[in-house]
Amino acid sequence: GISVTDELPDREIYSNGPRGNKATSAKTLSLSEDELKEIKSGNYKAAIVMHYAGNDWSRAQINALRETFSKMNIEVVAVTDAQFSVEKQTSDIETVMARQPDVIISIPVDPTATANAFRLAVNAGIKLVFMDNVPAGFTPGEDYASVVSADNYGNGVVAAEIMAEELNGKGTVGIVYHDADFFVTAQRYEAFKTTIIENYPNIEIVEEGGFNNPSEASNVASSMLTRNPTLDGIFAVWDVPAEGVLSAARPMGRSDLKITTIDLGENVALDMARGGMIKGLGAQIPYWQGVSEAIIAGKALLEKDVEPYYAVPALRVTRENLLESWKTVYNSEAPENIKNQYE
Amino acid sequence: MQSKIKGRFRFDWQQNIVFIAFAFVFIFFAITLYKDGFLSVFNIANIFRQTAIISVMAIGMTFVISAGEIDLSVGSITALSALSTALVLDAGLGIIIALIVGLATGMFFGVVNGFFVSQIGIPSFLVTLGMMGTIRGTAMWLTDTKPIPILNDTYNFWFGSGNIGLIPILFFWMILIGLIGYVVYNKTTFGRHTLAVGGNEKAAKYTGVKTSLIKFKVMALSGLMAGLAGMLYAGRMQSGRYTFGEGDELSVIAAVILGGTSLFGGMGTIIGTLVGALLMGVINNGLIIAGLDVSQQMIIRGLIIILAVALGKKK
Amino acid sequence: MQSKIKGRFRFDWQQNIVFIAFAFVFIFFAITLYKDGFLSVFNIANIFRQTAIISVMAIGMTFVISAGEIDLSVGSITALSALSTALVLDAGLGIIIALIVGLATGMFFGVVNGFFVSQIGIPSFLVTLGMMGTIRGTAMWLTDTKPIPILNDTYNFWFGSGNIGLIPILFFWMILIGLIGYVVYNKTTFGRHTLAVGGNEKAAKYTGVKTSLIKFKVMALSGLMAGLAGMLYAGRMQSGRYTFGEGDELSVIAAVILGGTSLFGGMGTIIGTLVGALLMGVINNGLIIAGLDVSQQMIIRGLIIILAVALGKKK
Amino acid sequence: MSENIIEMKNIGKSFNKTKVLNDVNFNLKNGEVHALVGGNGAGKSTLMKILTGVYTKEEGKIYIEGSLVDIKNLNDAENYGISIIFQELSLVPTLSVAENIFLNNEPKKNKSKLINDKKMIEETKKLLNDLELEIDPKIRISELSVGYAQMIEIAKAVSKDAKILIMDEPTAALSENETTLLFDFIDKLKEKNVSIIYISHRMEEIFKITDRITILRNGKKITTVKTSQIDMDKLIEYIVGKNLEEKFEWKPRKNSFKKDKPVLEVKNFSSFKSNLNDVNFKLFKGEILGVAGLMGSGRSEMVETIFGLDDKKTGQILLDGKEISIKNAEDAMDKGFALIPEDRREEGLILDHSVKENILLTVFDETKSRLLINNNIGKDITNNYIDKLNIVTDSMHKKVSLLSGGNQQKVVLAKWLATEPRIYLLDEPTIGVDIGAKTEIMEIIREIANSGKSVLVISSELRELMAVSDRILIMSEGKVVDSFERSEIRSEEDLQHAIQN
Ligand SMILES: Nc1ncnc2c1ncn2[C@@H]1O[C@H](COP(=O)(O)OP(=O)(O)OP(=O)(O)O)[C@@H](O)[C@H]1O
Ligand SMILES: Nc1ncnc2c1ncn2[C@@H]1O[C@H](COP(=O)(O)OP(=O)(O)OP(=O)(O)O)[C@@H](O)[C@H]1O
Ligand SMILES: [Mg+2]
Ligand SMILES: [Mg+2]
Repeated sequence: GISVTDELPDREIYSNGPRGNKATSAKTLSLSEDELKEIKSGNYKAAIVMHYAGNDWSRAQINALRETFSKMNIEVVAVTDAQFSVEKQTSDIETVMARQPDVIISIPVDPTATANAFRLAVNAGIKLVFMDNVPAGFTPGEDYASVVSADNYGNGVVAAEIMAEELNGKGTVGIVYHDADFFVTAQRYEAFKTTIIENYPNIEIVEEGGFNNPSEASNVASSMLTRNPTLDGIFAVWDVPAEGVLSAARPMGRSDLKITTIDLGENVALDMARGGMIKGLGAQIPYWQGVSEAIIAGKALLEKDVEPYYAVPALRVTRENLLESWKTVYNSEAPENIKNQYE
Repeated sequence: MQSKIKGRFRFDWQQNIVFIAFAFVFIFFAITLYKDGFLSVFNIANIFRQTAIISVMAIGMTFVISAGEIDLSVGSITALSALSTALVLDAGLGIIIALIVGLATGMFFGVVNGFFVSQIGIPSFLVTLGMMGTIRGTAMWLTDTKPIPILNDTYNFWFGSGNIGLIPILFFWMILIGLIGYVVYNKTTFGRHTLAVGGNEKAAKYTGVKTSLIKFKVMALSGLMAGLAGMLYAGRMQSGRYTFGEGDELSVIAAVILGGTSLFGGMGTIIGTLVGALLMGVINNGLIIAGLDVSQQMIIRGLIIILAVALGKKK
Repeated sequence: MQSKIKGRFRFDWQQNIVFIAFAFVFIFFAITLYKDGFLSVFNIANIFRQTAIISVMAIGMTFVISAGEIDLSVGSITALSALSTALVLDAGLGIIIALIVGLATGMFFGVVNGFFVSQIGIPSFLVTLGMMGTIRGTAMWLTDTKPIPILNDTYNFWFGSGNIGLIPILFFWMILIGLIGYVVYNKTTFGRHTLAVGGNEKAAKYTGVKTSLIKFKVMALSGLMAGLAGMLYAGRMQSGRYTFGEGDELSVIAAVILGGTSLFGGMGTIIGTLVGALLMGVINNGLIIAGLDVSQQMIIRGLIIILAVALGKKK
Repeated sequence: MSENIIEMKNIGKSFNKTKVLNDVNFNLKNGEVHALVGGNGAGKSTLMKILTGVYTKEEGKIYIEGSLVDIKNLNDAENYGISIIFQELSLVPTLSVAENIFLNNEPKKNKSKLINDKKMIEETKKLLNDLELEIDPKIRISELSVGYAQMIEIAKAVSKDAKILIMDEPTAALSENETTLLFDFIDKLKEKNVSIIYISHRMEEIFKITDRITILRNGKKITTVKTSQIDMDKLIEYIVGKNLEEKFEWKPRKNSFKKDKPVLEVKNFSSFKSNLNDVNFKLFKGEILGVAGLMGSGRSEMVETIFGLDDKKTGQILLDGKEISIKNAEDAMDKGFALIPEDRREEGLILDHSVKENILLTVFDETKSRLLINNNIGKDITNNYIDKLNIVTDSMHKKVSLLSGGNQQKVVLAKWLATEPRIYLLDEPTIGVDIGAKTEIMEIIREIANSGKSVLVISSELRELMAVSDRILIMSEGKVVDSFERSEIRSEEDLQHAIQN
């Protein structure tokens, strides 16, 4: 059989499902030997329709899906990358349907604008399993099997908590946020801000700078530090913009800056391991999220009901638990250069 | 008289290379992906659906490039036009008003581009690069990045989502605009003068062609076409969103150049443009169906474009 | 002799408009954002840091555009060059090898571009558009989208992150490449021939200029510069990542055109290009410091570019 | 109604503060052919561009049929019945012959208002027939040689059925045959009472077809006279401002050259691309070899092919008796050749570049000091040639496209003289050059030959060819069909006869 690891943390899940429903922990998902056998004999086909395929998170998801599907004898007939474009995702769904998959695993770029295209797939009798978000107007159990989400809100809370500890509950911080209507990043931003304001009255958010493309984050952070040369900390909404913050702070001699972020990318992990400016982060656990989605896909193919909303809890990562966390997140050993920092 | 200059008709590579390239790529996919449904009616319809909107913009762009100018703002215009159309429908003002507002949005920015290019004399590359950001920013700001759904089914049917029989409505839009574009480009004074301006602006001027007016008009036309393309995006996606059309400017220009229009102006073909757009659509579609990784898709897509053109050229 | 020929220097608009526009924008920000530290040494250093890498590519692009060609692949090349440099350093092979590999990567793709453009005769727009995807895809595939950190502090210092006194190392790179570019562009036969090819290819050919060779060389040069730019990205970000330089091609071309180089070739200026890059850097920097939303930044950035040029033009 | 169909009064115009027209008066009588003559840069084309609304005048008034008019653009001019053949040609290279002739004048279908391509092509055929041209109306202008393009330009202007026709050096690129054709045509127009302004540097043409002559010099009007009341010497004196000693007279060269070993020998030369067919000739040290032929007889192609611009060729080139292969123009230059091409706009100049850049393009390597180009050396070279060839420009940094036609041609000459080659291939070197400069250029050619270099000159102006050549080849249909010593030729008619053959 296949099941989700027990190593997932037992943190409370903050995010609610797209329809406000409480989450079920992904740990409860598994496939029995019998189920597996039945799936294997179906010779099913699956397609993965991503919103963006170019980061660690997507890569870990796709790997997990591919690995798990191969255990289930499900052929992955297509993997697409919409590069954050709804038009492209719409086309991708249409094109993928020409391969007549039995199940599509996807994350909508935008719940409203892609609903129509996903509806096409529903009408064609294809099972749908979503990551993180669901098209507008879709009903679980009817239109799609289920959705597995990372606890983005929870991750924002983690990042805020680590920041507060690093600042000893007192200081000024800035937020480098994603200025776009994107569910996942909006939740993190919301969580960080709310947690700081409500729980840490002596920490003041003095700067907020938005970016549209993560490569602009470096300039945004430079400007923050220009205007507030004594800023104590910066929260960046994911790891790539956090690298931009690093590259802005370094030449300005601000090695005392505390940075927290979300997602355990290799670069930020390395900086953290070396005792750099990155002090900690909230991590999603994309590998096991992917495994969960694959299990749900299997259940759906067998016409078995599942819960409407699963979540993978947030993982708190600091220098101390970095190596173990890496294993949890990616289901593999941390890279050598990170391990070396601990010798 | 002994000198006989006959119509040594030279097949310009630009005029036929795209057909060879298209045939080559299509047949290649048809053979290798036959089992995977590449040739299914459903998939052929997909290709047209995925190509039509780019084609509409590319028709406008063919005029712009033929006149020796360029328009980088088309992608952004589609977003703003889709959003304003969606807002009008959302306010329950009906399809006619939506149509007017959507097209007027495109036309307006086309006119602004045209003004700066033809009256102030700023290179169109700079004007439309600037407007590209300004318009996208406006679209972002208009609804604070939120998408606006369109619930008007009649609109959605006719402007992008519908099918007549097995044929997608977008196919008819593509044919309609292609036909009009063909006639205007080849059979009207405006089309002829556009080519003259692009071929040699001074000579055109010395022949009494109103060169500034022509430049103004091609920019306005391109804006209008982008406005229509935005409306089709809105109908296809049943919503408006500020990200629509991001990066389309490059695909559109690529379709035009691939089709055989000279980037330096003066020579072009509408049919080539349509085939150029289709060629790119077929490549995108085929590579996904082939089940390649994203990175493999990118690598091969680029190579196919170059090699298909090189191959057509050698012939 | 009836006419006395003096070396009266004629100010072409293309040659001086960017200076006026730059002065205008800079003074405007200096006054309005004085309190926010726009003029602080820190921030001025930032502007150079943020501009230098684009400038390096823009120097190469000035040659390409002057020759009447275009290179859309520069952004992708930076990514691949940054990644390969990072991989070499990661393998502990040292800075010399890293330097060779980084530059060779850029040069290699420049040579490939040059081959298709000059030998096969495919329009550079199509070749480099194709390569843009192919190279980005290769970068993605090379490390399966993983970033590669760079732990070599010497490398990081000299190639992007360091300061000498208050002056960022990137500033020196910008000046160095600018100087070399200036001399090659204005003071060597290669530079002159580049302009001749862009100005009138046929006449250049009749004058013994090896037009294909010149085209080949400018494409290779642009690749090489993009390779260097990628190495600077790597040093600045202390890592390589396949997304580096995404969309840079447009910024680079914009800097060149803004600087006064004609998009149709034959006329250009290296100093203009540098000022053009700085102008864009200042606008970006100023708008962020002004604390504007992304949407507002986009709206105003576009307008400033257009109006600054229009203003300079009216003078 | 006054007998003057056009009166231009006190016209003034300047560019960059340089006055190029100063208080010029010009009248055109109904039905006359009126010559406008003057040196290069005298302001002839500028005056005509003012009349047609291309340039705006700064001072003065224009009357048409007695009433004051304001001509703002070409369409205005056309509405007053004025049509013009521009010196720099107003053809769009990417469009076809028919499309060019009917540009901005396209025939439309009655109902749909769409362009009637069929009618356009038929009318083009008719028009070309009238001019005895057998050119496919669908061929692109870019595929035609300058001579043919010039004929198309004429056809285009004529197609408009204007009352007033301005011809700015219409015969510059034409050979004797086409010129005669054009003159017949002008006669027909005169019968239809069309008034014509005719600009040319070819004096014999002026005397042949014009009724009156207006002379401009340095932007000022010198005088207007009846053609019948002036002789050639006087006219030239008016134009040049002084008495011109040597005109186009052939003087047997003093230091005669040895004719044993040729410097250049071309054997069995053919080309697949063009209609060059088994060309053979020899060129000796110190010789000036003229080449005559009809338009399209392959003269230009022959020299272009020698110069390495056509790679699909067969046959041998022997330099000093040794066979060489020339792969491209740079190769040819290295071996001591120079080619002055006939089409200065397409092949000779980079129009957007300055006079200096254009002159130096061939010799950048010689302007270097310590590996880098040194501006001062370049300036000296440029000034030297501006002086030597009397190029009228207000600065060496002026864009060459803003120079007058004849001065542009002098820049092309300068550019090639600067390379100091051993063998000069001159293809219509005096196109559009004024009478004064023409004489000087002849003298330069003689000097070059005297210094032991060899020169091959192609010219459609037979007087000029006869004045300078030691020997003349006749080409026809891609072959060298005949060769005469200069001394064997008694008159222009003789030569013309040989060419017609
Ligand atoms: N657009 C322009 N800008 C600047 N100078 C100009 C322009 N047009 C003409 N000129 C200058 O005006 C003068 C007169 O030129 P014009 O072309 O009228 O001479 P032209 O008499 O026709 O000579 P040619 O016999 O050589 O054709 C020249 O010195 C020329 O350089
Ligand atoms: N039969 C033909 N078919 C096509 N083109 C022809 C033919 N005969 C002549 N030509 C034209 O004439 C050109 C060859 O003449 P070339 O230009 O060498 O002649 P030329 O004697 O220098 O005459 P011109 O006065 O036109 O320069 C060709 O390039 C072509 O444009
Ligand atoms: Mg003239
Ligand atoms: Mg000729």
